Amino acid sequence: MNLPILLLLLGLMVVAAVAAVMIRSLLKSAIALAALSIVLAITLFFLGAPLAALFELSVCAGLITVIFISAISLTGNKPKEEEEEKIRERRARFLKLPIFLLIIGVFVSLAWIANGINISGISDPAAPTFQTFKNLFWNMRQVDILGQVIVILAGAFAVVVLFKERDQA
Amino acid sequence: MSSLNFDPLQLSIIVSALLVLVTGIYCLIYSRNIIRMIIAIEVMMKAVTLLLAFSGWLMGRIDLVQSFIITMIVIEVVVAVVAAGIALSVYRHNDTLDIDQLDELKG
Amino acid sequence: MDNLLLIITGSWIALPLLVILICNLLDKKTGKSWALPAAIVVSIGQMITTGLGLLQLGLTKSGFINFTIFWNVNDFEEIARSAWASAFFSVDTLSLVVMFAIGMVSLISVLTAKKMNPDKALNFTNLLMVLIMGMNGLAMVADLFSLYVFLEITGVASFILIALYKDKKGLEGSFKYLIMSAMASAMILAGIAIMNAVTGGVTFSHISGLFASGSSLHTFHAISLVLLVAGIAIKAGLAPFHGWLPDAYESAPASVSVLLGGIVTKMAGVYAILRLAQDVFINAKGFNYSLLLLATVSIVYGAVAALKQKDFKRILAYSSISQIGYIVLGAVCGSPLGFIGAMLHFFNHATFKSTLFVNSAALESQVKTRNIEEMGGLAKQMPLTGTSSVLALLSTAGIPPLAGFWSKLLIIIAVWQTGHSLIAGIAVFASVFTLAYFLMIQRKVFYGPAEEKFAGVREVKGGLAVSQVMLSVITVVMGIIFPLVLLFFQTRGMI
Amino acid sequence: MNGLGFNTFIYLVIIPALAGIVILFLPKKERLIKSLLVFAATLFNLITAIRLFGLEETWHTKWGGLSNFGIDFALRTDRLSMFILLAVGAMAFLVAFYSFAFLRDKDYGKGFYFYYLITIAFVNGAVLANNLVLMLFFWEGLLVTLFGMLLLKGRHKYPTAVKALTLVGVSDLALMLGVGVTGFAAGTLMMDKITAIPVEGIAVLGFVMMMLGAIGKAGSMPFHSWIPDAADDAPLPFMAILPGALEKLLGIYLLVRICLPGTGLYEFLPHTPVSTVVMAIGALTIIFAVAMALIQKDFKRLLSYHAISQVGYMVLGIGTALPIGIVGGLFHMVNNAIYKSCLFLSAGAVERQTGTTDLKKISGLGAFMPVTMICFLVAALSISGFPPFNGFFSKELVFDAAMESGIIFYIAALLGAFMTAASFLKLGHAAFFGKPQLPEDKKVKEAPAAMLVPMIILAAACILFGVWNSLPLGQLIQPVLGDAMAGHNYAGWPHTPLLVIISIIVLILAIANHFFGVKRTGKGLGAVDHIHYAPGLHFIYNRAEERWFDPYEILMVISKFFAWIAYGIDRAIDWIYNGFFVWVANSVSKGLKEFNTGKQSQYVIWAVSGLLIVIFVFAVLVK
Repeated sequence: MNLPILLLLLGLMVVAAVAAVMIRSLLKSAIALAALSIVLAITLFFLGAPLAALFELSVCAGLITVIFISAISLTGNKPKEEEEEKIRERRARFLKLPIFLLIIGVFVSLAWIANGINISGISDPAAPTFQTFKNLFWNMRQVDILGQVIVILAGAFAVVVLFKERDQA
Repeated sequence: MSSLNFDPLQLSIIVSALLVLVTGIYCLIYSRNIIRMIIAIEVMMKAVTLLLAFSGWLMGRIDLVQSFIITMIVIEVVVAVVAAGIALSVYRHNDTLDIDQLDELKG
Repeated sequence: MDNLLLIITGSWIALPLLVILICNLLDKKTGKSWALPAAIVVSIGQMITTGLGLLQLGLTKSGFINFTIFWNVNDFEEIARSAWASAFFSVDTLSLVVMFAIGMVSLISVLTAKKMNPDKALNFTNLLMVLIMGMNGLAMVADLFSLYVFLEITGVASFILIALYKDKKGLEGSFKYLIMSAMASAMILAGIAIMNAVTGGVTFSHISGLFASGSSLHTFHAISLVLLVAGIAIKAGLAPFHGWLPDAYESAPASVSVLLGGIVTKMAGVYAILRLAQDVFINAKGFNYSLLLLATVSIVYGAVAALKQKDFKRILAYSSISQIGYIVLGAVCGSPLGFIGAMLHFFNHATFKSTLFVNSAALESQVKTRNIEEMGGLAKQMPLTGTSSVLALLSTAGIPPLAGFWSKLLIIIAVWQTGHSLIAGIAVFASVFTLAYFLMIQRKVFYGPAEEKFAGVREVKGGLAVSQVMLSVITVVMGIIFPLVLLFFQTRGMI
Repeated sequence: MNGLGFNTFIYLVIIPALAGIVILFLPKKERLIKSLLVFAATLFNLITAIRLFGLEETWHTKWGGLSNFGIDFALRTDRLSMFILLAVGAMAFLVAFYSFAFLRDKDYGKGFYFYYLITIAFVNGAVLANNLVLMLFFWEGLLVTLFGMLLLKGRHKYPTAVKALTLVGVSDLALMLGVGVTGFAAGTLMMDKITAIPVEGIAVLGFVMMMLGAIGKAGSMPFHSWIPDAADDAPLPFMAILPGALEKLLGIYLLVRICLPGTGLYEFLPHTPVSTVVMAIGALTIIFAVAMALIQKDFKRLLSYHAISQVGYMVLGIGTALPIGIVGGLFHMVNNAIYKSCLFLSAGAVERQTGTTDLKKISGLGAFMPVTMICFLVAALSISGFPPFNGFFSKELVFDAAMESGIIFYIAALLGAFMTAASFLKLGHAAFFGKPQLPEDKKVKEAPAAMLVPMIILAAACILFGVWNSLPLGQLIQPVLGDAMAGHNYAGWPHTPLLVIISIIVLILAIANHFFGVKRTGKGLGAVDHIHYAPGLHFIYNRAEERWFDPYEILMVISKFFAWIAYGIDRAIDWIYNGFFVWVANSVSKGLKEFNTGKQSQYVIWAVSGLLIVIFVFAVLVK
């Protein structure tokens, strides 16, 4: 894998994440989040996980963004009404973030290099190579599939319970 | 040169995942908007996705990790839906998304 | 026998699923009226099937049963070769005991929910079924990633349940729980990812093989463990990760707080710790020591913080934090005795904490308040509630011969034996505080000077009364037959 | 096997206890059912004891398979315990029979029967127990029933009950310590595994403590002083059964168990310091108690002092460590149980018929209650040691042993015999002979048959055991010693004519003294006034009556002083616990409550700090 491309992608990811957190407008935040998802999807693709990348792209970049945008529009984004003072105060709170991240990034990298840490990975002699995704997903991980079914059921009930307009019991 | 005894690729991926994770937690602490907190959670999940993919890639077991990521994304969506639903209901009650309004329960 | 086993194991997932299907696919009116009875059937069914399962384990002395859920993977060689990847369900004594507790608390919760309006009742039942499936799955999983999946299911179902009435407090508690839980999920998942990176697999057997071999730990093993410990500690509500717990307990509807306090948060956090400490991170010093520290802090913090609370449920919530500390203490002290104590304290905690939450529901329904300062002398009007709460609190504080005494005793002995005598001392000392705040409740609520405005208060009837009686009987009977239960488990090689 | 399963003897504990518990749940009115139940239970007890006789077995169970720290539920019978069980069974049956009549119009009947049966169960258990800790359990259980029985007459009997509890409790505490030391010294708690621990080093403490426990239960000095008070305050059947019989049986049982040559727990040899100490306690008990008995003016109180003094003979006899002394002590124990119960029962009959036991108010009862009088006379002659009643023979054996161990003990015993005879002459004369003084005495009738029958049986036993003393000695007592008897047989007429002659001279002196005293004061009650008011003795008697010599009172004075000091310390500690700790806990709790603002960000910060703590723990461990 090409290191410069990866570095570029990772850099973009961090920037997108910081943007999603820092941008004042919620709508733009959601879009930054979608961008983060897209960059992540590309990274996944490069790492050799095309199916996961596809899922990330369609569900996270697509569906979740839609959810956010509809939630934002339903709650009414009122940045204009924010007072000048509040905006400044908010900026002060979040401006520390990039500096903070920079310090952490540099510190951890230095510590890593200084200690020569390496995840060697365990070379499992019995590591089977014949495992296909299909076999793994449908046979080996069927418990997870059951989990997905249940969690989707839960999501459906969440929509029934939480999104109903009239209910102030 | 006795090649660097660290892998820059490992380093860069882990550090960037860490940074994204920290960004999310930072936002959870400092944000006052409910929806932005949900966005922060999503941001954290992205970091975790990256870590998962990386772990599979490192061990040469990307197929296993693909199935993990798919399951994870499904769960992520459901959590996002629930969170958005709660945010909406809160908004209907309080007419604001300010998290500081949510401090009735304390002590 | 095999067929019976298949039915039993299958029923733990299939039965709730069936109820969801029936109640939602039928026409609305029938579905709504059938919802709660169906939930009762499921809970009782779960208690029966887990009982049968325990008998089966005891008879065959096999220790555990492995099974898959949709289709059988008959190629066991393949499973053996891919031990790092294959997910299947596995039940042993611990799973069955906690699943019995799940059935029991669900039953109590449904009985408490009897008065719900039918509209809510359907939603409640649906979500309860999801919750039961999630918790059953949690009890049966055999790999880290599936553990995460079922943790999330349990979490999602409980967020929605807390916000079921969409009142202001419920939403607030639910949201706080959601945020903290999502943070925990991120940590746990990051921990799993790193664990996967350094060990090359996520199944319990794969990882425990590496830990049991005693090879020196990689830095990333430690990082992974840190993240897992922190994440699970949030889910369990160990201090100082506990912030959400009192809020969620306080704000949940009565029947939901029975569930939450009785079983859900214990399943999500404490069961995971029990399972990981017992089967996965064997002899992982950092894991054990950090959790020992957190558990000790929780015991003291929960007991002290409960002293000055006014809200009945909030006191119970802080007491939960304290009791969770005891269970975790037993789980991670590193001796089999402690593990047994933790398992049985888990069950006992489910019993007595449910009792107390039912008491709280009874008080709320009859007196219309949960503020203990406003109550007084209610034992005369509500003898059943008063008596059952006394029994439950004595069990919580560990007074012989009630059930809580034995399990707490086992835990403290185990902690003492493993050389943590200071922690054991603190644990005993904190019991005194437990007694103190519960005595305070009793004085203020049930036995203090009677308030005139409560002269017309009547004892609860129906579901609440039944569940109080049932739980009190279990507490007392468990206390009396405890040595026998222990003996049975021991002689049958189940623990 | 007598056709019984060998673990049958567990029923000796279970059946009376169960019957007692059933009685507790019966309504108060069902007198007949309760009486029948008590009758059946005690009869069963007696029959089982008889059938068990001659059966030497050990029965042993582990506690449910869990680890048990060597405290097994182990029971056994041997020659000693089967003999004691038989005596217990017989006495319990007779007194139960008697109490049906005595308690008919008393409102504490139910409580009495309950405690009575539980007491029997515990006594049986203590005698059967093969494990020292198990024995201790039953032994301490008796303390509870004792306390309960003393409170039967109402709350105002509290001081006496507390006094008994304290004194017996102290001796039980000593026993507990002794059991611990014995177990430590022997390396096991099973009594059949412990034989003849040499009394040296730490074992001295074990011996002394166990011995104190044993004689404390028997009511010897210095644990005696609750018995006279109990005589005033407790129901009479209680006096007859507990201080009169069962406690003596049990206490002496343990003493013999400790001291038995060859098979006892400790190696106890004649002419050793420990032997001398035990004998001295015995001798002191005789002299002191009998001297106090001499001057009593109350039927029950007088008897209660004799209940103490007779223990002295047993302790003295056993303390000699000679076979003849031990045989004498055991024989005296049986005899004492018989005639002392008989005496107490006759006191009960007098109390029931006249309403009082004050000797100043009753006199000349013999004319109205002839049967009672005859039974009393037989028992009184027996206790005074007139031949051919049983007391004579056992006392002669003790005299013989005391003579061999030291003339001083013999003289003490002889002095005791003199005063015993004198006091009973006085008692009999005052109560049953002479002219009826008070008009209401003329209306007195004979006691009911249910009360008379046990008395007659006991009186008959006094004669039987005297005339045919080879029955108890040959069948019951001498087998206990087994090989230690070395071929001797003490049955029949006493073997030392000189001692018999001296004893008879002493008895004649006592009679002479009596007539001297009666002549001097003109009434039976004043027969010993010349001793009571003798110069010097008078002063001591007065002090004794004021309880100057009561160890309990001395203990109370000392403890009051300590209590005064401890009170100050206690207040300070109490303040620390009740004031300071509560204040700290409350303020910390309040602080925590205010600290929790309910803000989400705060919770996240806590969690992050928790994460840092976990990281810190790991970092420390990695280092």
